[in-house]
Amino acid sequence: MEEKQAVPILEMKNITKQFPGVLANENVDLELFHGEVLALLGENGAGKSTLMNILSGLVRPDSGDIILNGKKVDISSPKDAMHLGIGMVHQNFKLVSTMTVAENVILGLDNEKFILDMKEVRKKISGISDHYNLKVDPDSYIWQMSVGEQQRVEILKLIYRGAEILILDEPTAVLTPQESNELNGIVKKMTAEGKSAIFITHKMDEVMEFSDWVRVLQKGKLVSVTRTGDTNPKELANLMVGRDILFRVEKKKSNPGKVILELDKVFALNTKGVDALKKVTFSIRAGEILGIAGVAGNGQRELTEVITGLHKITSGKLVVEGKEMTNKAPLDLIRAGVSHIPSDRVAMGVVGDMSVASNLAMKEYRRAPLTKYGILHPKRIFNMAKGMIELFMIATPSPLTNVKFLSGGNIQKTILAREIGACRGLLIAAYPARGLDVGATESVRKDIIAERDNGKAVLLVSEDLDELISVSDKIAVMSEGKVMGIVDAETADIESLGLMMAGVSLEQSGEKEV
Amino acid sequence: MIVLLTSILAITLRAGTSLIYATIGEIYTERSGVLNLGLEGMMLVGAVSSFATVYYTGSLSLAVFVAMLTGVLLSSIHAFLSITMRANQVVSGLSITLFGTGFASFLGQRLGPESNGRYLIGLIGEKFTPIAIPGLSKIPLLGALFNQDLLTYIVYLIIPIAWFYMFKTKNGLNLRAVGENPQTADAMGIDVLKTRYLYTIIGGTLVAIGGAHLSLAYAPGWSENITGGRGWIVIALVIFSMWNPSRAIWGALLFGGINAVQFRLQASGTNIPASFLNMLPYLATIIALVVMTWLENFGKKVGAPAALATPYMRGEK
Amino acid sequence: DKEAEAAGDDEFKVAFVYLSLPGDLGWTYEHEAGRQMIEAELGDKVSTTYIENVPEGPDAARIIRQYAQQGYDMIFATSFGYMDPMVEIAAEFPDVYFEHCSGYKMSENMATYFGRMYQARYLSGLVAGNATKTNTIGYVAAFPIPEVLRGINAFTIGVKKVNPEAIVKVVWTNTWYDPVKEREAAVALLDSGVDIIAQHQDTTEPQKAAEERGLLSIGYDSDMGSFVGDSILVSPVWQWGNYYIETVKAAMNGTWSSHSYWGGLKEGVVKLSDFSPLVSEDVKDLVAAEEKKIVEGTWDVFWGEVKDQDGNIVVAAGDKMDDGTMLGMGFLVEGVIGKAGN
Amino acid sequence: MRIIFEKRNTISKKAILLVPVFSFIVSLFLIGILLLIFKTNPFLTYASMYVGAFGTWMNFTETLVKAIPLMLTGIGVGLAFRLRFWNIGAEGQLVFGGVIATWVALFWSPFIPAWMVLPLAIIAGMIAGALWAGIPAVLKVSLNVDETLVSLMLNYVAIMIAQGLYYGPWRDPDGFGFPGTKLFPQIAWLPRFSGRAHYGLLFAVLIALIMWVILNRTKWGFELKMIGRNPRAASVMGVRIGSNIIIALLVSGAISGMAGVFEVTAISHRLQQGLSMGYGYTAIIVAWMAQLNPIASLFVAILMAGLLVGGDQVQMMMGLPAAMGLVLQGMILFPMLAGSLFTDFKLKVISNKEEAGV
Ligand SMILES: Nc1ncnc2c1ncn2[C@@H]1O[C@H](COP(=O)(O)OP(=O)(O)OP(=O)(O)O)[C@@H](O)[C@H]1O
Ligand SMILES: Nc1ncnc2c1ncn2[C@@H]1O[C@H](COP(=O)(O)OP(=O)(O)OP(=O)(O)O)[C@@H](O)[C@H]1O
Ligand SMILES: [Mg+2]
Ligand SMILES: [Mg+2]
Repeated sequence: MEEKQAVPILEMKNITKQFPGVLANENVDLELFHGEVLALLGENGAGKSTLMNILSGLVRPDSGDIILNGKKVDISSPKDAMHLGIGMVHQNFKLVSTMTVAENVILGLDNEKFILDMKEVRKKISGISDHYNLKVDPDSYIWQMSVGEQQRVEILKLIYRGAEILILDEPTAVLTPQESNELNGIVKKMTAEGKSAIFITHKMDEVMEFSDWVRVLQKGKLVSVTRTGDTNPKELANLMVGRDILFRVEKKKSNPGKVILELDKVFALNTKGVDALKKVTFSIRAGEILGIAGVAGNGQRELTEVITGLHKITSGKLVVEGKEMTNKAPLDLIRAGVSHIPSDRVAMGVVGDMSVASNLAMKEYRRAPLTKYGILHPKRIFNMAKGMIELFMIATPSPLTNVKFLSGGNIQKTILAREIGACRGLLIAAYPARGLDVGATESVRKDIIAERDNGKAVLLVSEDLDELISVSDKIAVMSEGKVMGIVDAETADIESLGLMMAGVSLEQSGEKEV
Repeated sequence: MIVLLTSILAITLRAGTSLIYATIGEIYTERSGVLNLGLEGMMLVGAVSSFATVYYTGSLSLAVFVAMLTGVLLSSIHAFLSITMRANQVVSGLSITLFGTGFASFLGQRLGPESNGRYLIGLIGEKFTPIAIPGLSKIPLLGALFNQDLLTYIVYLIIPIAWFYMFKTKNGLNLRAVGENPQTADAMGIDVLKTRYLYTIIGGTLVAIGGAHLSLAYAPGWSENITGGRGWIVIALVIFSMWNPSRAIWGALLFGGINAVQFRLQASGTNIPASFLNMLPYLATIIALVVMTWLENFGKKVGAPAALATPYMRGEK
Repeated sequence: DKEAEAAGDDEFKVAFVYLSLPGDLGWTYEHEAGRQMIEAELGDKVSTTYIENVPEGPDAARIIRQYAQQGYDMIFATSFGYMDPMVEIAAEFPDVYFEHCSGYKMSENMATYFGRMYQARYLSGLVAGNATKTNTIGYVAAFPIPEVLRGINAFTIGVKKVNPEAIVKVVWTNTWYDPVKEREAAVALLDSGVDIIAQHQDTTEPQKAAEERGLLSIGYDSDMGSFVGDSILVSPVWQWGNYYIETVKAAMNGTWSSHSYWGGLKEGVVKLSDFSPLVSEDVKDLVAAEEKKIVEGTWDVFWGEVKDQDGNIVVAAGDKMDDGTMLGMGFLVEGVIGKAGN
Repeated sequence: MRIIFEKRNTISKKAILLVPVFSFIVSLFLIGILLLIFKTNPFLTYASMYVGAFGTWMNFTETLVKAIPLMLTGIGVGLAFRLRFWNIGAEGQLVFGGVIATWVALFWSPFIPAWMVLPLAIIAGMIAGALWAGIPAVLKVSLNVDETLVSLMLNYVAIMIAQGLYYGPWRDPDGFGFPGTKLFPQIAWLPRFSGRAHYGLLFAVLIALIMWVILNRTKWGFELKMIGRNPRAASVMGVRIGSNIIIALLVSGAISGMAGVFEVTAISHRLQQGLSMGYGYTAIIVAWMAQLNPIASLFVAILMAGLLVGGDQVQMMMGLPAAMGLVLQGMILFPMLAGSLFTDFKLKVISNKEEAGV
């Protein structure tokens, strides 16, 4: 052990990278040792991805050296990185959705035969799949796969390419706890075989459980290097954000009012034409948060989309504040006071090429005072946006900056600010803290609870059971499109929730119906 | 009836050859994410330069080579503007068409012999003539396939090769990835810009051969505007082919075939007004596309390469 | 020779507006040949210029006006579509002589001129009627306008004169100029059993298509035989030089007056090209005899009896079709397969 | 040493002005070389182009005549492009607009009050253009049929319908069988204010202003922006995508149709050859060079028209072949296109030393 640490296989020295207006990395050092896992932490926008992109050849540093196995190397393209045995799973997957798994795996490889031997490729993929227990069908198309499966393809790509150093940029942000565990098992196995990994995450328990070393970045600078064993989540969070973080948000007892949302035996098909929701029945009252637990792909997406008018109900009834809203258009539901924090924030939640101010107005623009007689008042929009930016502490150079330039956390805050602002009865929040740093996560959770306290009904979809238990008042568990049962969040325990997520019914799970 | 069909097929194939070359060329270009609307100009320059070459040298192979060279040159301009300079590809392509149309006409005048008051127009040079393949060319109907000129025979080869290359080889895979998702392609070590340059230029080369087929084989000689808007039809045929080289032939056959049929209807003394018959190829193409899309929508994804006409730069948000 | 601006003021300045390039194979080329004859004949006394590729549409007016503004004394506009713009501009520039080819509107300072191409077409019909073996002749035609219909009819009358069994099949391309389309139309005709192709288009593609099948054709506009070969038996051609020289001279002398000129074989505005060696002496003699009748005015093509496609008598035996009717011809004669409308 | 493009932090106002000017100078320089090769004086050529297009009021009115249809179609296609709807059918929409305006002018005018003829012709032409753009829009929205192909093919169909009519049933009975309809009655003539420059200009300017206001200051414009930039997010936000695309395309087609109305009612006063002049294609250049801004389209259209008119001058004054006009247009556009990069990016030279971190 001690020997390995003497000579890091990879060193980054004095890395500096300036983006127009932002110093993303400032004299950052990094060391990675053989067979170990290094966790890289930092707030959203701290420069973690930038540092790793430098290593993988996507970004060129302004200055600094990279030393691999004692030799200085020049990484000027992803290809160079690949040849040096460095492979990265990017925060935004690098997959071609219209291609199959096998095609994605061999993409860009020089040493494949000119005429592709897909049989051979499939065989190799199966070999890797078996070895690491990575279940994927080499012939399915990426666009047909869940994010978890896509993540597996990304890992498979790295292994196939013979990467010795694995970089994983927030790999678990979109995974279910089970999938995360699986992934971490795979990483463990790989490091045991002598590979090394750098691993970016915002989840403290993962850091504690899977890493050997931790480095923390703050605003582009390295602020801490420790062995994992010598630190704790609280300390790390503090290092990142510069203040103490509450991992469990505090909330008052709920005070439910009248019924806001009612689903009555709702059925819906998924895009492949199979029942995605089966006889879903529940209701949410004002001042109450109902959490939806479940493994992704069990109907959560269809559920949120049915309630927001984006997806068709094949039978059953949807009632909002006493009015039947079955299969009404999204606009009708917005008018009925339904707000929506969608699961894919960049694709569904914002228009990246429009300003923060515009994005903040995307619900309220229909109404006075922002619009009168169809005429928009940009000044009012700007002022309203300024207020919201302050209130929700959205970090943006200006209200007129395009949203796409914001970090993930700030994009999420923008959505939250808009949806909370427009919410008049019901808030649908799907994975609202996904990919956010601990600080941002905390504030998002607080905001949601504040809404509840304001008398709104909230539907919270999450894969993070801790989050569900700490934020929700009640938890409904979904499996294969069915609600397996609804339990009180305070008395719920993770184990029995897990059982229900696996399809075991409420009675059998030992939980109590509420 | 068979005789008639055979002759329709024969003329359709001959007329279609230049369309198929250009369609496959543009499919390759678009598959890499570059939209080139300069086809009309590039075909014209290919046509005039190849005819001038054959007129002065008598060498058909040299003529085709020169046409390819012009294709390389013009598509390089488009590649430079749209890939390196990230210019709007629609405008860049239209500019190539303006420039190429003018330049071809200009060459037609400057390259002609002084003695011919009409410059290059009206002159006769070597041409690709149909070569009947003994035996095969006698088969009813399909015999039409085997009484064609050399460039048409070559295009028979190019269709499967282009398909095979695109879908069965490493380079084809990389090409498709670049047009579909350049960010991913880049991260996977594919040189996006180089790939785009390469296939824009290869595409341009094929387009220029399409032009050369007009002036060397189909309507031998140079006439102003010999393409008569076929560069635009190709844009439509690429869509019709759903960006698949193996389908390029169907669009060309449909479009060319209906044209051949409408003239034959006229020759038979039909009562349908000629202006309506002239309209048929365009209407039929629309209807065929509607039907095709309707059928395909039930199957897998259809559509243009996702990154078509979008410039790429590493690390851009 | 486009040095108009360098020319002195005493020179008589003449401008031509062309629809296509002067190097095309037919229509514009022959006007350009006429312009060059002016230069050759009148030498230093005139300077001429031309502009090519002027589309029929809004641009024509601008260009004609610019010539007038630049001090051109006489402007020839050589396509039908320039008529309305020229009328408009002629009114603005009373001191400029305007000459419009192939239209029907005139004014004080705007004349119209055209040629009786139908006479030459008739003669070429005699040749074709004699040469056909299948008794079916194909005719690739641009648009169904009187000029084209007149040509088809005259040609057919010629064909039927020597070969009453023969028919003429017409295919409309709806374009004056599209080499590929013209070829396809010709091939369609050839496939339908015609063995001679005649045409009213601006390229030689129909002729080439016939030659490639080892079949014969009749040219148009220019002496197409010199481009394609002996398979073109003969071409009715335009010859504007004399008219242009006379008109310019008249304007220079001050004797010009507005007119509507419609010259034919007699005036030499239209004629037949040299025959291909494939045409027999007998046929040449017949053509010469018919030409003589027309030139002498003892007979003309549309003198009765003329029947339309449905067998109705359009011109009774002994009657002559007047120029007005001829100019607005809207029917096809007996023996033509095809539609006169669009 | 490496030279890279670096995205500008903010789009520099100076660059927006200087880059086109500089690109234009580069164009003139390149063309100058070409002209010298053909022994033509470049300065005289430029001067004659300038004079021909803008030199006198009369010439300028002719440039306007060409600019008006370009303005309208440029605004029209620009609106469609904002929605990423690749409408290359402005040509057909213009032609069909002209056809239907002709129908009103010729066949309705005897039965309606004189003052109503022009407004009705304009409205009918706009509806026609809208219809022509609506076909690809509806096919796209309902069946996901590629709009590029449909709109392109419909150009040919419209042109042939027009031809079929003025060669066929609408042919002027007193026109000696020549193609073209009867002259419109005077009440259907859109007045001209100078030379042939007509009041269509007012409409174009008005529409540019209205479109600008719609795009930037109205609820609907805001929705169009959302759809154009992220349709999925727009639908989450309650914006109806399909119907909005159809409505926007109807508007887009109506504006192009209006261009056709003016071409027949103000310029030719009849339907005849020459209505389809390729304006619909040039409009695409206009729209993009104006960055889809309707007001900028007005000015770009004038410049483009000036270039077209100036191109003819090269022939008339300098004795160069007509083809040279097209070559010049291409060569002016190339450097302008290349230059567009520098408004968003700047060149950065990185020396080896710097890279080594010294
Ligand atoms: N392509 C780019 N262009 C300009 N600036 C950039 C770019 N990418 C990143 N930056 C800047 O670099 C800083 C660091 O960004 P980076 O992506 O490395 O953050 P991060 O630590 O990965 O954040 P997160 O936790 O949200 O993933 C950002 O604040 C941003 O301002
Ligand atoms: N082109 C750019 N110009 C300026 N700033 C940029 C640019 N691209 C990114 N940034 C900055 O980068 C920071 C983070 O960028 P990055 O893409 O890493 O965000 P992120 O948090 O990782 O987003 P996500 O997790 O949603 O992908 C932001 O603060 C943003 O200001
Ligand atoms: Mg990151
Ligand atoms: Mg991030």
